[in-house]
Amino acid sequence: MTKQPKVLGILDILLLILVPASLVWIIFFTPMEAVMGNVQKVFYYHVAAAWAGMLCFILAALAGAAYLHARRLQWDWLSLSAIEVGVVFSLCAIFSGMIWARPIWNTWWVWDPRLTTTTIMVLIYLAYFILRSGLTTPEVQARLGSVYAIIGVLTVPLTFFSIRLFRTIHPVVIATGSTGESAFNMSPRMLVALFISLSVFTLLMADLVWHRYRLAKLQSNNRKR
Amino acid sequence: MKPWTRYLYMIWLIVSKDIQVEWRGKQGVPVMLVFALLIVFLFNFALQLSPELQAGLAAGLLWVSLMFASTLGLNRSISLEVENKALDGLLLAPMDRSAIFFGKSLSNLFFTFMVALVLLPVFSLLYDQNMLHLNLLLVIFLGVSAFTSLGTLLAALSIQTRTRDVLLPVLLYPLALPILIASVEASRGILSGQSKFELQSWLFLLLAGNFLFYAAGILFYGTILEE
Amino acid sequence: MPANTTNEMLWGLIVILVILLIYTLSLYLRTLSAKSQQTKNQEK
Amino acid sequence: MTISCSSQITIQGLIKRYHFRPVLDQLSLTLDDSSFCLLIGANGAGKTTLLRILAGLARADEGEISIGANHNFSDHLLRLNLGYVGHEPMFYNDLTAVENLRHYAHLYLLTDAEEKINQTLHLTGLSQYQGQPLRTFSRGMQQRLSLARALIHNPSILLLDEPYTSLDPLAAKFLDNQLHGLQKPGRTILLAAHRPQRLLPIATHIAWLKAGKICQHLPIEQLAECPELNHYLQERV
Repeated sequence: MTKQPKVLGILDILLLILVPASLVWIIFFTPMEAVMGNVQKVFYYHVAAAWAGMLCFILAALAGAAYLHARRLQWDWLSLSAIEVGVVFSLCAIFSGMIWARPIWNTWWVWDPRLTTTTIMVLIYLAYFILRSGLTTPEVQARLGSVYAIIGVLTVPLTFFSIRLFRTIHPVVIATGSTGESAFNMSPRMLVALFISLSVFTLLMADLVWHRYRLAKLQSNNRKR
Repeated sequence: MKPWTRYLYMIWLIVSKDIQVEWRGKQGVPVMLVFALLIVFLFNFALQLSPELQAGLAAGLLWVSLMFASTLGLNRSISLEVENKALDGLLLAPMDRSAIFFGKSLSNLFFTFMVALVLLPVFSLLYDQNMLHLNLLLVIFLGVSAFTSLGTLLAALSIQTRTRDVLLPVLLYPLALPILIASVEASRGILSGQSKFELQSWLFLLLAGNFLFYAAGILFYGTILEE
Repeated sequence: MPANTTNEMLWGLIVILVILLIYTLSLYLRTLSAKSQQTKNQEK
Repeated sequence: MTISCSSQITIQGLIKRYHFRPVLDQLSLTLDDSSFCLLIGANGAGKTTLLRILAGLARADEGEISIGANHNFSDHLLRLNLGYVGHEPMFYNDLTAVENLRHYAHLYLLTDAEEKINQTLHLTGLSQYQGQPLRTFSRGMQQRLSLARALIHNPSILLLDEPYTSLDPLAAKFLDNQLHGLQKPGRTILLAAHRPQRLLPIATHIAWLKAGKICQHLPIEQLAECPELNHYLQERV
């Protein structure tokens, strides 16, 4: 197994610096929200996690399409890695969203379109792993997994709009805007924080997917023997 | 025979074969119907639905029982083909693989729609609400069509796993959630007297779902079935 | 007067970091076991 | 509605992988027109995989297959000229024999469907069972009906995957003289056999599939010149 590529090592170290830096910036250098208080600061990481999760699932669908075209198993390893990391990021978004909603609406779960869509996406992609574990030959796993990954990502807009539409017809009791709404009237510092969080999470996503890809490659070679 | 008429003729062959097998074996629609009614009674006792409250839930209950019943139909339809590898027989036929997808999903749609047609009067009696609107039939047709096309596609996936058709609900329900939401909301709107104009957005969602899942079926059914 | 929700903020951020940490750890452990499996195969 | 094309099958560089292992590894084979070729090889050598790829039921990872002059192997109209008998009969248990055959007759766009159905039922000796549902059929009868299904559209290419498995001696005898009758100019037959001994008098060629490749492909007459193949056949009696 080839030694870990240099770039990946640099990326790891870079992230070890950037993540704490972004935390410091969010906690200390962004203004406190007038009504919600400090908890609003979770918003940056919450949106960044949801964004990275979404990016993963789109990457997984593209890798799946590439596998169906080229029939190289490398594409399937990438698709599998992207989905696994995508589920992890989506879980981050879900739990942070719940903790954020707690003080505002004193319920753990609020049927906010974004949060609900993310939860359904987690269900969709948990089914992806169940499907893969039910299949025996790697080639079939790759082919059916890729098809499912593509169908999965195609239904996300449908899911989001149906829930948003459902929300507007049955508004939640305290309609103070959903967790993401307040994102638009943001001061420059808040925008910088959001930008930092998004880019840190995108780098983190690339790093984790790359590591998971190498693990998938290793596991696949082990099975070959 | 021109290519188009041959394509439609093939689809018709598959649908008529499925109807013939169903007519002979009578294992499909009756089972789905009994299962749907069972679901309704279970929910009635489980949720202690009081009569006046039930009216609002009629649409939701109708669609949940339809969803579970059509899952039975989807599993039966695909295991019918896999039984003696009759699916290979269809793959051997001189037609594009998407014709098999169309044939199977239309036959699933036909059976589930039959069950829905029987369920409607029963629901009307149970919840003393006249549910025999033309608009409602249109919504049911669109919703069931989207659901069964996606279900046919995923059934071809789940049948290849070790646990065969056990996996279908796990794969199908999260993906079909928007269809369920749109169908229930549209049906509830119609039952509470809203005109089709007000339900435009739901109908558009159902159409989008239909278009998406039939397109996915045409694109991927061949890839799923080929070894 | 903004609500004092500093704890919730900390909890929110901690939850994300903990989930990511657990995942990175599991990734690391799985890579280790795969590597040991690989060396075992090579010896065979 | 049959496309007239010579039924020569040429296969070049065919690769198919299962569990990373190439079951078919750069396999090349040319079956000339009107030949009856026996495909022999150990279990798991890839006989079924090769036949399923030729029948269009499985997809090759790499390689070229062309039938007659037509290089576009994946053109679904080519299957009008192809008959395939696999391990499974490919029928619906609830339908009767004649209904199953009628389904396939329509699938193959036969204009004279009824006449062809009776003809093939008679050929395979199942006329008196035609009204019975398929689930009452014995393995041998299902196999015969499967052969009837493969012949109903008079294909110019016939692929038979170990048709003798689990047949009683009577049904096997019956299949022998049917295979005799199947040979005609313009029809190429490829039969995968586990114990090919009884088919040597009928076949024209023999192909040996080993380690993912065709290591021997020669007419039956020259069988004597290849001791290795002879030895293999003796073992397989």
